[in-house]
Amino acid sequence: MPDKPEFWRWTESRWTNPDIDWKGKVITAGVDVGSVSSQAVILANGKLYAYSNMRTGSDSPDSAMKAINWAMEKTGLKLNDIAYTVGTGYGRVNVPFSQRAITEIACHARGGNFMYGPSVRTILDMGGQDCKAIHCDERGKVTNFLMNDKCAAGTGRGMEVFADLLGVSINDVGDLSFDIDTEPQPVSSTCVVYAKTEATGLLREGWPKNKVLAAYCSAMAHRIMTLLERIGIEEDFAITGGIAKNKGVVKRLEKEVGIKIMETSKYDPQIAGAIGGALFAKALYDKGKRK
Amino acid sequence: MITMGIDIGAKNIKVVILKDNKIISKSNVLAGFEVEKSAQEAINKALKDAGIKKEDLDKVISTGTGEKLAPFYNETKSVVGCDSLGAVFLHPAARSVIDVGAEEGRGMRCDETGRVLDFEVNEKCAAGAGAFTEAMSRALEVPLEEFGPLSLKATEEIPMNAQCTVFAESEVVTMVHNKVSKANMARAVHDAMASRISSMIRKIGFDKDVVLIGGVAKNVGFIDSLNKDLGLKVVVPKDPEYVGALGAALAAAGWKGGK
Amino acid sequence: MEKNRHNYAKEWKKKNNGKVMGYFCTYVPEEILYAGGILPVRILGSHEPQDVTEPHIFAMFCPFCRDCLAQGLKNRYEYLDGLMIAQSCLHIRQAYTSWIKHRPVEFEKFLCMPHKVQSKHSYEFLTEEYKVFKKEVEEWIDKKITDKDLKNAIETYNENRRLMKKLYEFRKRDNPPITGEEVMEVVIAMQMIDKAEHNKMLKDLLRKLENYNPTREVGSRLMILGSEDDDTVFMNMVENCGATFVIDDHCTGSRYFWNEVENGKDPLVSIAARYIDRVPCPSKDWEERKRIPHILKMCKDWNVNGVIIMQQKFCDPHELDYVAIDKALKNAGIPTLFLEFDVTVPIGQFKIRVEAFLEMIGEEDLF
Amino acid sequence: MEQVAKYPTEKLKCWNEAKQIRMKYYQDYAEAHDKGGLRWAGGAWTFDSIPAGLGDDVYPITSEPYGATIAFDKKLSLECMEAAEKEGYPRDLCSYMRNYWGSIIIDKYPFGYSGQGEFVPIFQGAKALKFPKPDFIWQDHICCSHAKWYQVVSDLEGGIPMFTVDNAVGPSNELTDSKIKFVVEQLKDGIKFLEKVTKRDYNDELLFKAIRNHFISTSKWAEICNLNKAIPAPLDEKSIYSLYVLGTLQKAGKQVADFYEKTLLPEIKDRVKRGIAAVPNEKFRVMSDTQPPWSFLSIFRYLEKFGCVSIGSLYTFGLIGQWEIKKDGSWGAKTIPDVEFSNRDHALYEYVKYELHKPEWQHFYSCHLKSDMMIRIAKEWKLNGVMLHYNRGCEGLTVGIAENRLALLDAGFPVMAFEGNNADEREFDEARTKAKINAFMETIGAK
Repeated sequence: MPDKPEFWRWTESRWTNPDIDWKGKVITAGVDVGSVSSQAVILANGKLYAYSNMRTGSDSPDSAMKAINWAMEKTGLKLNDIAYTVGTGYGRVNVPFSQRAITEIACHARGGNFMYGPSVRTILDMGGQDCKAIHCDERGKVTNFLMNDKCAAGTGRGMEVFADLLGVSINDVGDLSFDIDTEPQPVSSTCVVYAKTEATGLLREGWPKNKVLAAYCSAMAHRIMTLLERIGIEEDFAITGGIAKNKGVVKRLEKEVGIKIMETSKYDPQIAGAIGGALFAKALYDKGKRK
Repeated sequence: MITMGIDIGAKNIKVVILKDNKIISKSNVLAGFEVEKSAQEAINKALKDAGIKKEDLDKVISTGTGEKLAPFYNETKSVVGCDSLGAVFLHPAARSVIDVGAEEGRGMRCDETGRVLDFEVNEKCAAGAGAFTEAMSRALEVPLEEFGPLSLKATEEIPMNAQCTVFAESEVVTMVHNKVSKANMARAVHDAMASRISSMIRKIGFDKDVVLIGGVAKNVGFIDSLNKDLGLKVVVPKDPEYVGALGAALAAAGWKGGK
Repeated sequence: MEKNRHNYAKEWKKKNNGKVMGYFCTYVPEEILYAGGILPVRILGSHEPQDVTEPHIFAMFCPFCRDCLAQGLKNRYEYLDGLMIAQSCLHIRQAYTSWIKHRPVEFEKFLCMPHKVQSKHSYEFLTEEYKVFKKEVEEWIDKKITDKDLKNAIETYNENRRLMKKLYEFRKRDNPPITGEEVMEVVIAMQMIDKAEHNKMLKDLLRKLENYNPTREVGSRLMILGSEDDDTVFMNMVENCGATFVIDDHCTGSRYFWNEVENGKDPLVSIAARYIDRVPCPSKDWEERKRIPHILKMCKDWNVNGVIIMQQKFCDPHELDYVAIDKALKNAGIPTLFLEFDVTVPIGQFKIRVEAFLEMIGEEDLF
Repeated sequence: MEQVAKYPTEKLKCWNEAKQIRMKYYQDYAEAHDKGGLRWAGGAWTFDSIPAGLGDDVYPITSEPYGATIAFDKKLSLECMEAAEKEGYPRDLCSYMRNYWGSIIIDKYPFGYSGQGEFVPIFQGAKALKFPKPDFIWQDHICCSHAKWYQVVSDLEGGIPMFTVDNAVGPSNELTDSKIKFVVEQLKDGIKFLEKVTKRDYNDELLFKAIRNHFISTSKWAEICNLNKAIPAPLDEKSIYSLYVLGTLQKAGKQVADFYEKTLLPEIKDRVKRGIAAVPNEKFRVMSDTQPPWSFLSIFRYLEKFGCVSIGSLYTFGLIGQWEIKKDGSWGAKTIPDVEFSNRDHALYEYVKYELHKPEWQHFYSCHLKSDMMIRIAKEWKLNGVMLHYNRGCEGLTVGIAENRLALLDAGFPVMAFEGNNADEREFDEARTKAKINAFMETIGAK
């Protein structure tokens, strides 16, 4: 069989802020090693200087190194120029060069606050493995949080598997899911495996691909909505993590929840955790918790 | 007498043509989403290899989750019925048959004529047995064909939740971040799946000569874990994924055990 | 101790050539068995995934009852002479009914413990059930169980309970001398060995802890409550994230020994009263939810910062109380974390939720 | 493949009457306060003769049939379940409960008045009434969620006076006076509770009448099911569901007792006499177990394509019906105690002693007792196989089902287990179940 194109592989990205020169400034970093993706963010005096967003390999310490090196690429920065680093995400304890590990819940709240502004009160982060609904105050401190129950795990990874199954690149899932005539009923939202078996059944009955995509995205949106409702949604409401790039889910969620979802900021929403980590690193550095 | 069996599974379509109970041609085509088209393609290929035309077929039986989508057939027969018939034909001492495909796992107890005495399909929570290994091999960045053999090099058995594939996935992710060796992780994945399948077959009881068929039967890692779990050596016929279609063709020929 | 529970029981049998009674659920009146020279041993799971119970218990029943049955089917308890259960929830009784059919024992008993412990008629009813039960045990061991035997057994058990409550008092200190994990191991051991021996060990432990000040960081003071939970691995993980379990409401914890048997004229009547008035399991906690004031009082007395609610998947009685308990704790200003677990605990997932919870309730200011 | 019709068949004459009794029941409950009456809530197994002593204008609503009614309306059911889950009640709890609680939370009763003022279900065009709050709760407790079900109802409604009777006193083959007394004493406390809460004087005459209705409903229903031993079976299980439900609504009600004794029983006897079949091409007889997936009763019609009829189950026979072993060793309807009640205590004693023999209460103590009863039904009703519904939605009836399967297999009956949920349609896979039925039909030779 020909080497099957990997539809589940999403585009990796990096960025450097052209109008900041890091020399002479306090450099802090946050590295988020997630179950599916890893990000590294570098701040200069607390300002966003550079970031990278790539796939997590099967070896988390090595993924952390790759992420930070890719972020530092062509900036002239070296590892020991970084004054303080915070690790977060599933692999937060395996970030070899970090001084502190903080959970991605705290980091996404702080990162979301930075990316969307102090008015944000509810942040939804859907990573590869878990789905997190977080309440925070105007400084981005977590006041309450809720994570998906057991049967709803694997939502992010589920989307990848589904895109691969349908032979649709994950980046286009959002747009394609709206290229339909009528909005279909969502497939069962009990668990990811059900949703997939049911969706393949629909294909077998001759549903066009886009319509099945729509049914799957609306099932995801519906599941997220039940999680958000349990904790309650205070405005303003923002989404971080990979799912923020999937219009198919975000637009449908906005309709079901009936609350405006803040426009994705100019930064890649997947780096919210790493930004939070880097900001905490700055705060810890200022508090004299030197390396 | 020339008969044909067509097995339309979740991922693949398999066709077998028999002439006086001898296999004269086989074909295997990806189901894709236009199932009728792929089924026709599989049939044409098998007819061409057998050097015969559609009219020469005396009887056709269709089976599998998409049995009704076969372009033409005389009758349909349940997957468990076909699996048992095919397994007993290939291995007369077979009394239990385990079929692990991409989506479902099935267990059957049968008699020497291949008639099904009792059967069980895997519990809903354990769906996607085959697809689970695929997702895990990708997560661990190991090509699917090497995933099985890799599991044999494991140094340690790590217990993993066998109840639900999604929960098992999240446990694999935890192992990745606890720096568990790839071989041990592969082993944990295969053990979890084997334990789910053996838990299902235990429900209906199994007797000596257990035959393992279906797409996942070619995975040596899974076979090893299953053997350990059941405490016996399962028999894996050549081309295990064709046994369902073979059974259908045998049923069309009215075969009831013996040669 | 918990690991070699089976060797202990086998040695005990050799030494005392007495009988060992396996039991499920802590509503079993151990005093009556102990008075007959029988060693009561609570049957717990092994926390390993297993695939032997599928033909016996439908997988939608709680992981704990299936894990327990698996121990029987895997012949890890073949030294048991008797097996019994006191009527409580639907789930665990299936471990009993399947076990006695496929691994029969000399003596088996389904004791009809009433559910409506809040009715005054349950005392007389349970006493009658005990009378029948005592006669059956006497026939089995073919030895009379006198009132004196019962009174001695009651005294041994009450002493054990008093010592354990003293141990729990130590945990009120700002720097508790013992972690939640260690206490859980003490209680699990207590449910598996001869109470007289356990009393001796407890006295030594209390002397050692009297003025012991551990150097480990106490961190947030937590309470743990919810379904049956004897998973010390989870307790260890939490107590290494900057927290300490100072109190619990588990049947593998305080609920097991919290009430003493009052001494009265007829020992059976006093034992019955103890099991009716004890801190109830949710399956018996109605019409009024008496556990809620009990939990709130514990939170105050042990100065708790947060509560972790452990929920076994498919465990209905606790799921039915969860919302009310969670609301009561929130109204009392105590934050809670709800965790659903299975036979194997996914340490990775739980570590994130626990750490985030501790970050939330911790004072550290990162802003 | 078309099946040739072997037996004559005809529609049940009393079908519409059964439907009307059910509709009037839900209407009476909703309109209770308009007529100055009282309404109360409890389970289908509750001792419903007791509240009947408060007067003729006291209307019950029973939890399980109400849960099933909501489950029948898929859209409303989903809305109710999600409302309950949003409050934090986990989704693996019994599905009847989640439907019931949800209906309170979203304050919707699945019935209302149509344009012409007719009292009909909302899926027939009526606007949903608000959920009529009961004046008191009168519940029983044998399954470990029963009493707690109504603790939550009381929480959701801001507190309702509640009394629950613990009837889990052990199997009927170990009955002692102390066990009966424990239940009777609770009933006596219960009557005092009812008098205090409703400020009504208790009327023993009404109680005696209600208990007698209870004896008739439960014994006559068993007699009706007993007639299904005939070949061809006069009733198929899909119709039985709509007839047995009346017993779960108000077995102590006169209208139910009369319907079973004077209308349904004679008609079924007549059908047997004339050899009228429920399924014209009946060739294979099976039974099911536990509640069916209510929103997918079509699977029973699907059986008929193979000439296969489900003649009932221990669930439809023994949840309400009372049975005893007759002289010839076979099962038959329980003899109604012909005794004049001298006083309240005597009546309660007879009532409890009779009710504790309910078949569906025995398996709570040992699943092996249920296995024996199921094997008896399989033999005496001459069955070819058993279809076990592994019902995720109700633990009380599914407890021990795996052991029942082993026992039935040992007794030589082919068994098909299919997974589902009685009132949570999200957890039922119709395609997979039909594929299983196909294979099962092959196994019992019906294909």
